[in-house]
Amino acid sequence: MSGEAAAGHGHAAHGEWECEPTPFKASWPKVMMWWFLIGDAVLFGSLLVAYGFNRVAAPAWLPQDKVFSMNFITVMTFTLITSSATMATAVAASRAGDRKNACLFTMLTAVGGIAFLGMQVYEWWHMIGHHGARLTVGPKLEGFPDVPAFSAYFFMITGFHGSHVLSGVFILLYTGFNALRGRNGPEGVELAGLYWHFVDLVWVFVFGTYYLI
Amino acid sequence: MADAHAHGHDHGPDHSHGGGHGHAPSYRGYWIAWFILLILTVVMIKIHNRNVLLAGIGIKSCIIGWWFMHLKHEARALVWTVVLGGLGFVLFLFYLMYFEAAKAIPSV
Amino acid sequence: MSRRDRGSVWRFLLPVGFLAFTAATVAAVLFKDWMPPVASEHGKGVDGMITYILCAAGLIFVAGHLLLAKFIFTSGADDAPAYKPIGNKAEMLFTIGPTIFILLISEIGVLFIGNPIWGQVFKEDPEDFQIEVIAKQFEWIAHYPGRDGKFGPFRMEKYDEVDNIAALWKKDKESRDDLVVRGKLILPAGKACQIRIKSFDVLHSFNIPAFRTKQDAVPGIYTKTRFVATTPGDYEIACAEICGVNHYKMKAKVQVLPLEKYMKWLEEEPGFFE
Amino acid sequence: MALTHSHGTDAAHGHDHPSGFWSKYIFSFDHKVIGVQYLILACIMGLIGAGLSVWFRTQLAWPGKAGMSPENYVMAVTMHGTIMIFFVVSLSLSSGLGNFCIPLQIGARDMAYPLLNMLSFWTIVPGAAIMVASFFVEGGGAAGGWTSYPPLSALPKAAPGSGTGQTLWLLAMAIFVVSFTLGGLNYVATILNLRARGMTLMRMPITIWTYFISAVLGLLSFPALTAAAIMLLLDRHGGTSFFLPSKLILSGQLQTNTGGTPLLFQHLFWFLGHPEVYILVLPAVGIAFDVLAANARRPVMGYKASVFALWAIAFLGMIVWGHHMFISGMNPYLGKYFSISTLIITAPFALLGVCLLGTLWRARIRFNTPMLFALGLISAVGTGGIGGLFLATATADLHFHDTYFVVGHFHLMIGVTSLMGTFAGIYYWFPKMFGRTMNETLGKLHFVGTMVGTFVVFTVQHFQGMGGMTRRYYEYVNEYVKPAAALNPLVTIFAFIAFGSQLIFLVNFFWSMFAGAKASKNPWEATTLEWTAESPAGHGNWNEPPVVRGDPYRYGEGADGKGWKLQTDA
Repeated sequence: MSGEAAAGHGHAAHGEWECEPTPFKASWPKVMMWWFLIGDAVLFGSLLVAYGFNRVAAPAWLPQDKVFSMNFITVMTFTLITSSATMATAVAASRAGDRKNACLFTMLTAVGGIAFLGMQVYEWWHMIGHHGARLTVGPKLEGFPDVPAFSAYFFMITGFHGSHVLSGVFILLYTGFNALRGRNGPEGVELAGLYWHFVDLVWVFVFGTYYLI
Repeated sequence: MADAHAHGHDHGPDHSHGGGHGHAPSYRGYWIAWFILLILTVVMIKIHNRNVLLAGIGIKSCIIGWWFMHLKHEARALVWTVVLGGLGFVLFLFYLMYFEAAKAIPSV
Repeated sequence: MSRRDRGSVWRFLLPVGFLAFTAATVAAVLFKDWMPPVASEHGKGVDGMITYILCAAGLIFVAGHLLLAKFIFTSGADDAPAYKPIGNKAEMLFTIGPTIFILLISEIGVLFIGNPIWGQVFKEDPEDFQIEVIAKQFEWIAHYPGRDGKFGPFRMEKYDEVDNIAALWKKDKESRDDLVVRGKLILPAGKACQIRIKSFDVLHSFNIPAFRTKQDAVPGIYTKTRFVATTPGDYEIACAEICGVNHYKMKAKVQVLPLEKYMKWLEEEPGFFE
Repeated sequence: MALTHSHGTDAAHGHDHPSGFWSKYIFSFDHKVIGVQYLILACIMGLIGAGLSVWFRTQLAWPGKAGMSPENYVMAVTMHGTIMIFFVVSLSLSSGLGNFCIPLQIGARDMAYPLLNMLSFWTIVPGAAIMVASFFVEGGGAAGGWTSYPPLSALPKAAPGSGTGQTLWLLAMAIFVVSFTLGGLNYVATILNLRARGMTLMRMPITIWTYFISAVLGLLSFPALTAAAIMLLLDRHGGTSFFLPSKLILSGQLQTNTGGTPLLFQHLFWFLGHPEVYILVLPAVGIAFDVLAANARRPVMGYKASVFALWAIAFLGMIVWGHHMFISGMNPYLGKYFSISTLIITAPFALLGVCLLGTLWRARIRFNTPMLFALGLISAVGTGGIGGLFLATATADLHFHDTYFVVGHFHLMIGVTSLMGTFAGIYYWFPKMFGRTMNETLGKLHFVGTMVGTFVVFTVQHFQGMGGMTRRYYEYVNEYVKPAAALNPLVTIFAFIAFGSQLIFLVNFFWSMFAGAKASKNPWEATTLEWTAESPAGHGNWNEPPVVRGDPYRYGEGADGKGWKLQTDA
């Protein structure tokens, strides 16, 4: 895939094509990944800022703990945090040259991601089926007004986050498989890890700002 | 990176300075961080205080960024880029828009 | 590749061109008053601010082009001796000097001339006349609170293109004496007016060029602007924010009456539901 | 996906010496070919975008004579703005010349990730196609202005182009953002990591600094537009109300939306929109620095100061977006803040301008076409920048907002300045692209036409704006504006001149590609790294890796009396 880079900067040309040290002290894939994550952070940031703006301006908002089961959300958060820890372990194992553990923990992370996705599907089903929420209709709650923005932001933000989790799971499966075969070095696992931690990081913000505040 | 050398996975551009990263962190550190994150999550859920929540978000994101994403081991330039670029401008955007949202006079 | 450019025609043509452009621009500013005649109190301040920037910016503009022309005209030909460094001090003076100068003049302008006038435009004073302007595709509607001094609330469900253009409702007692004027805004001279702007559909912009007043009409919220019209006479509102196909036709008359005449008009005009 | 594995072990060396037509010119990994592809795409889009402007300029000068309805008019101004900003200036300057000269100027074989580079070009092609296709759907292309503020752009019934046309517009913009982000990632990684030995950061030509900074700005600001576009699409097709307030009445019908606010979109849009201005302007200024130094035969004045100024502009550019919204209903206190902070930008910008100007001090100027464009750029950036002083002051903006003053100002900045920089760059690097030079006579004709045409058009528009002439008007029916609108025929005639001279450029560009005079390795006797490669440079740029031994602008210090030294010379 990125073999073409090798033509210029990889194994083939190593030694004859020296580069200046970079201020980030990281290889170009990692630099690229970081900048991608920064951009993605601004994207999620913008969505959350939009949510914050509407929330501050809105005359009414629904109590989240009445709409969602807080224990369930906590379990979701636990799952994602745990998967982040397994991912960090996978990166460390891969660095130590422990292919088997690298693969194992990457796969565990992917399982965590799938579990999280499953819970999110349940969450959506609960919102749609139980509360009657739609993109344009807020969840129905005794004694509270209809707040369409509540469900619009819910579906948009969690949906967008969920799509990141989904793509993350695919990346993890691919990376874990390659790690076992020794096809990618520790950096491949590390980059997948960066992406996964970022997804977790975003969830911290979503969890804190959407579900709790 | 240091390990990358040892295992022959060097890739031209960065190998000349990869050595500064020190040892691969032990697994245990990650699971301690994991435990702290769990505790913080529980604290955030139990205490319905806006300031506690914001502090919780801040600490949690720092732990994830600092330990899990290895910002601890990265160059300072990268850390500042992430903090300023990924977080600073967004917070600033919200900060200014907060006044806007709080002051607008709804007309219907 | 045109290595020997000693006698290049561009050495004369470019400076002449730049100087001609500068001279024409300066002349255009000096010999013609481009701004529409000003007819509001803060408008004079706005014009003052613009004049201040014109002078300051004009100075930079002229100086920059003179230097540019001079540098081009006096640049040595290719076989002149090679470049000798100018010296750090001279370079510093040449670069930092103008930078600080421009920063100072622009910040002084905005802090001491601009912002006080900006404050006037958004001042809130209960003594002011309260007038509401409604924007919709593609017309302006003036809404006066009537004798009770209170605007009737909007009942958007009651809106009707023909009978109830302002979406008021006669059962509301505040609405009963409200005045609604389509396509015309009647204002008193010499008295501050607080304009509350409301849009029914998309963004519009309440723009009276003669008053140097401009404020978007944003659906969902009220926006506000304030001015004191100084001279009785007829002016125009033009929409300044694209609002659809007939954006260009979205205009209305502004009639500034002497204070007594205005009060008389307010007294005599029947309310919307009367 | 591809990002996850860092260095391929499946090295596909097949493309190293591409032989077939398809792999060499169409799906090439070579940054130089991709750069030229971008330029050609920008030429095509430029013809469409500028053609639209000629059409509506005719309408403005002689109302009713251009065969244009008001519906056509709002569509034409909208699409002209969008196409010109995103598909002409961005593509030619940022993507086209950027791709071409970044690896060459820093001494890299190619971009960090050539496959991604190719993908980002082939992503933008369908984007451009969709943008053009939107003219032909029912209701025509988008008609809400290039800013496409909701509710006008969110409610299909609000304007004729707000139906399918607006959807396609959003789609094309989303594709553009994806492509531009991929390109920006490549730029940043390449410039940070692949500089040749000795090419320290402070030895990079200013062009590279400006490309780096504009890529960073793009990566930080475009996501805000993406977010706004996602929400706007949901508003249009999902029935949500992110930007739509309660109880709107449109053509007599009460709308069902509740709870949003259009101001949110404006904030998100301008959070991108203002940095976007610098994304377009800064690389042009950077190229002008290179061209000026090479043809004035002296180092640029204040290299370090310029780099500092560029960073200051970038940082400040991220926090001043609200000066586009002074009268949008924004909190008046924010108006004061944005005024003060925007005017701080005058300082680094003045520093940059003075450094440009100072580069001519004690110069030995060669008046070739790229140099003429660079000199024109100095005037354009100064004249346009001064208009910015008026618009950045909230008080003066009360009069100037959404008038032709704004139009004149931003055309001078992101139209004339960036295109002058682009042309300077194209004439300057053409020998490196094709091994041939462009025709000088046609080039100078092009310069005179562009210079006279654009300067008259946009300077006069400043005065029309002072007269209160509002933007995006199909016809000027108001009384107060008659004196200002009387100048419209003059403006239009000079717009024709400006447009006509671009046709000269197109002829010159494509003709010289095949029939221009052969060029040597370093025809301008310039010092930066790209001139050590062959003309045209082959795939991989150099056979031996270049080693940089000095500053980028080593003029006037040559030991052997020739007065200049390559960056690789000891």
